[in-house]
Amino acid sequence: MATVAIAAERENYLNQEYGIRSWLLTTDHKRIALLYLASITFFFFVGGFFALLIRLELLTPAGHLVQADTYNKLFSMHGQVMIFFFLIPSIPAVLGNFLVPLMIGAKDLAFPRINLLSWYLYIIAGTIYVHCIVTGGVDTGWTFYTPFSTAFSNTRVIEAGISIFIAGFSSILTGLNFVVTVHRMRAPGMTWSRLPLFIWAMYATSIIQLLGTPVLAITLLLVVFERAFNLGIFDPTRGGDPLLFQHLFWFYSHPAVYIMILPAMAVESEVVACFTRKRIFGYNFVAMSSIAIAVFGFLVWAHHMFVAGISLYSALIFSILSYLVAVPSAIKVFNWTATMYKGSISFTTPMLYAFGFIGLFTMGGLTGLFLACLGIDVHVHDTYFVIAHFHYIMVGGAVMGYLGGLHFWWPKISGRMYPEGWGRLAALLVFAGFNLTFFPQFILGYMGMPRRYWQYPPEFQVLNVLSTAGSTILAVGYVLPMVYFLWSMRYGKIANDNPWGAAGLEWKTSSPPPTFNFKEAPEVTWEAYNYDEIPAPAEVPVER
Amino acid sequence: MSDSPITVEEHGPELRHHFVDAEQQRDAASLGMWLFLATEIMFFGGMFCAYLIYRYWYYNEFAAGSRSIDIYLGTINTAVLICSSLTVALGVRAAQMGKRKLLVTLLLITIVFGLAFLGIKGVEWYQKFEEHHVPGNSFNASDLERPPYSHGEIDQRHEQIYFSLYFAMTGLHALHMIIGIGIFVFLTYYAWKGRYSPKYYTPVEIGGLYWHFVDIVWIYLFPLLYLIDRKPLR
Amino acid sequence: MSEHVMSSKLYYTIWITLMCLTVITAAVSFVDLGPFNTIVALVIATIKALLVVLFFMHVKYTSEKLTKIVIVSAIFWLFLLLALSMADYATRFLS
Amino acid sequence: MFDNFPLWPIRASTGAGNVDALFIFLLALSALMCAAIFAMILVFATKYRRRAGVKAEQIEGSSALEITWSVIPMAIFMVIFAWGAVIYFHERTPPRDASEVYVVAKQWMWKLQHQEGPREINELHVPVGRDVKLIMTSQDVIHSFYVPAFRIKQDVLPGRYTTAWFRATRPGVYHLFCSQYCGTMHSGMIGQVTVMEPAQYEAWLAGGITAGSLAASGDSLFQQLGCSTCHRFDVQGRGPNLVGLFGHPVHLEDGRTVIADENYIRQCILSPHTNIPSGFKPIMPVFQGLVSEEQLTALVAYIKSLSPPPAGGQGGISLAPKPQYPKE
Repeated sequence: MATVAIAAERENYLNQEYGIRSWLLTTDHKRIALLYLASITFFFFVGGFFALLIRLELLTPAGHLVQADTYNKLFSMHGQVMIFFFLIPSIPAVLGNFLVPLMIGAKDLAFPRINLLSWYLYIIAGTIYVHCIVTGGVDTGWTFYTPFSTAFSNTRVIEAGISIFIAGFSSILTGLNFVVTVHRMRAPGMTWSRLPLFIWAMYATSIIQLLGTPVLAITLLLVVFERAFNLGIFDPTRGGDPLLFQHLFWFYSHPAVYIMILPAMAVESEVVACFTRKRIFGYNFVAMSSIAIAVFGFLVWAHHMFVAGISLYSALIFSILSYLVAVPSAIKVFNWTATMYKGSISFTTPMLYAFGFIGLFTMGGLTGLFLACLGIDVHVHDTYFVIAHFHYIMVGGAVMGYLGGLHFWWPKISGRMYPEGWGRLAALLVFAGFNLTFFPQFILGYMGMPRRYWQYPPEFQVLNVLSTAGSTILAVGYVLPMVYFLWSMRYGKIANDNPWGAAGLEWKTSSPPPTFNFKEAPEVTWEAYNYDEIPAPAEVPVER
Repeated sequence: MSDSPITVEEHGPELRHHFVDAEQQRDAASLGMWLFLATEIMFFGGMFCAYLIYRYWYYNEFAAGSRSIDIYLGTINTAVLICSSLTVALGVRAAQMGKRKLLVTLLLITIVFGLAFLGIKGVEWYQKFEEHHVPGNSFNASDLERPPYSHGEIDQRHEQIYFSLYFAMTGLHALHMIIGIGIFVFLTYYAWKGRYSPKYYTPVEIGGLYWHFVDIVWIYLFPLLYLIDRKPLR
Repeated sequence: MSEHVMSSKLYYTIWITLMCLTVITAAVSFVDLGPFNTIVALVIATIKALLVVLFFMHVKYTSEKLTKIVIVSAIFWLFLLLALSMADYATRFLS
Repeated sequence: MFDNFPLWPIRASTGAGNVDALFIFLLALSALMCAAIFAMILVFATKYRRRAGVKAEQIEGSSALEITWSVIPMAIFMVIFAWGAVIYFHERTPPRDASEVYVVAKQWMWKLQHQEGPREINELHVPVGRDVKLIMTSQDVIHSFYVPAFRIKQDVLPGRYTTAWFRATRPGVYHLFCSQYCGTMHSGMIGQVTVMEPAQYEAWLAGGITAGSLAASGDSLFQQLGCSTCHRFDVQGRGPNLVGLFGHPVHLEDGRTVIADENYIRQCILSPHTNIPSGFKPIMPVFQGLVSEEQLTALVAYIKSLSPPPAGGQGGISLAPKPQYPKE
């Protein structure tokens, strides 16, 4: 990416310096965002490749394509790569890194060198993980449940654990940087009530990263200690409790879901506002619901453990608390829908992704109610119902949000427009492929097909074949943007500073922005989403 | 790095380009450090959670394990860390007042205290190693005293959980000490070179915050690991 | 922020208090107070931690509310972790 | 409809109907929500699509609306929670007189033993209309006992017992899955539950090789291991008399009182010094590592058999929660 020349005449962050050193030693948040973009794209395709192999294996009831051990490694590494090396850094580290200083009118994040350090930590973690993959992989499931991970697995658990431990610190430092930046670096006039909702959601995400990730770090470290030094903290043969691992693991890993989905919500708020040309309905409620999700998200973790052997009473407590977190999520969906009312809606690619996001997130969220419900969860826990549910949230929600955001801010990032027609086609393919892949899995789950099955009873085959068919469409939908984004960097139409006619400080600087973001320090005198004052430009299509 | 030519001449070399003024920079650094300490609380929190649950389950073994650790070494180590915290606090004060030599001296004393702590910790661990109290195949805790009111033998399996937590908690605390000493070596070097002044001493201050935090963790580890049950045997 | 330069006398006072508390907590542990041994040990530890935070870490003299919010939230989150985990362990024998 | 392509799992237990009813309720509710939101989006997207000369109308928001669409969902959620909780409570409280099956899971098989004696591997035979309680433990990693047709699932943990129960209603052969990932052949750790008419079941019981009931083999083990030298039933021995122990509170030396359930008995055998009953000396040898999980289940079953069954068996299944143990 470093060698692609950008033909824009103006001096900007891309053409100010050239050469590999200018990228690897940069402290510019925008360049670091692009470093992240390249690295997480790599891991996205690694994880996607595993996913395709999984789906191909499941075409037939008996295991034909790969061995059972290989299959177990595939789904474990698919989960770990996608969660820790793609989804968690996706929107925060790419779009967040790029946009947070721009949106609040700062020259950079508060700690540019720590920002670069967190990318290097990510790369070190990623390198260790890739080494783990090529030297044998890991087969614990992404969840590392003890005592399987500590005493029974013969795979490279220590390496995977250390790698994710390091990736966790990368995530913590990113979150720390964002919180400090939002508190300390806002431009004059950029009050809290004028912040874009993107910033509010990113701030909420950072809180989770700061307070949740260390618990995962210590938990994985204890697993590593248990394997490496024969300590016995979770070891049932020494009286340890394997459920303690699950408590500590989910204390992070449930809120981690919100690390993935909150940033996608952040993107949606910007995109919906822009393409309905309206201020988001109920700004305060949407902003506060982000914070509420971050806080309530920490109170619900044991709903992953309803059948694990926790006490009846704590199951009741965690079930009722789980419904608490559903309310702010519902508020967001209602508010985005209400924003469309009396809007002036145009169907650009980012907006198509936003429509898709709202639809799929709604379905994912509603099926979450099933899983929080004790009586239903006993039956569907650890089945394909759960798989379908969290893919609706994480792929239907988070990845759609990520792709939508990437299209929306691509003109700002690259200074070029992506091809709109191809963009819309890809969005439709992703939506259709996604539903075909994952909707049948809801039925499979209620039918009782357990997750992580290498072979399965033949009556589940038809639905599995449908799912595999969908995944191939989904794959095409994901490869397309990758291709045309690369194409557009050289051949795309030159973007002007504000091609969408969007509100927000990031659109008030040039595309791509100069190294220190603004020619002169901005001073904010207007409220967020002042769309009544901005004319919609010609790039945004008028419908007949 | 890519310092901007537009703004660079307006401020001293210690102010990074993207901050408006020194105050903003210092506030940012201080908030950043406090947030980092919050993550550290949660990091140790995971172990405290495990500790709480197993102590609730296996109190007798925890008490017996606690008795077997050398309380004198533990108390001395607590004192050593408190002294080091004092020297750090005085060091920050010296930096605030621009007393370079005093600052360097105090930082060096702090490092010495830190090393002393690690040394004593090493002695303690060596004792445990000699006594076969390190969890694993050669673990043998049959020599442990029973707490006064409990009956029966110590369950060796449960005793291993206590010592697993003991080594994990003190080990990670020691790791934090080592990192702290590393930071202080840097601080000493730059203090000696005269980089810090009453106008700019943020690194000393946030390094100090980190050191105090590590001290606080120990202030809790000491009663939790050493003082569970020292009552005289009946 | 700590523009405020504190007198070294205060630091020494805090230091002496901390040292005394250390000796006291170690000594008290040899006295049989029943369940109060643990409580006394933890109360003393908390007093010591508070002294360090307030004086050595200058929180008492900082005008910055945010620092206090950060500390309180971190402790609250730790409490959430401990309390909600214990909600399981403390009620397991009931079912 | 489709033999090869079923879309709804078979209902074969008394609990399955309850779960399905709630599931259908939730399904209808979700469909309604989705329909409402999608319809609104579609209508807005067509009606308010961008047109030349038409500007969007700026609307600030409405607190009344926000509160409405927070409070109403919350109320509905509470209904779902309560309904689900009742079902869960029912699932987790086995009737006292249920016949018991001991399950030992290991990588990658299910070993089951009936109270009456027969052992099975990866197969479970049960009669229609009888409450069956599963007392489960694992020899190695965490497994999970899952019978979709009964809508029951419970993780099986190493180091302790977990329980589940069901009452089959429909003869047939149903899947038994391990649903907690447990290693290489996780997907091969499957079996079947055969539900039979009571008469057939009796015939099956009679036809099997009867090694004596589980409690009987526990009895001989009890003698063999020398337990009976201290735990005597005639006079007070050095250990507590175990008759009538199960299901009753035990006062411990350290002041606690616990109910003697399966996990308590298990712990007392494996690690006797953790829970010394009041008035006894800690002299019992530790059996951790000396008895296998199967032997342990036999001992537990035997000690349970020393307690008289509760007066009056439980009749029909109601959704009303029943306390597992009588309050003393």
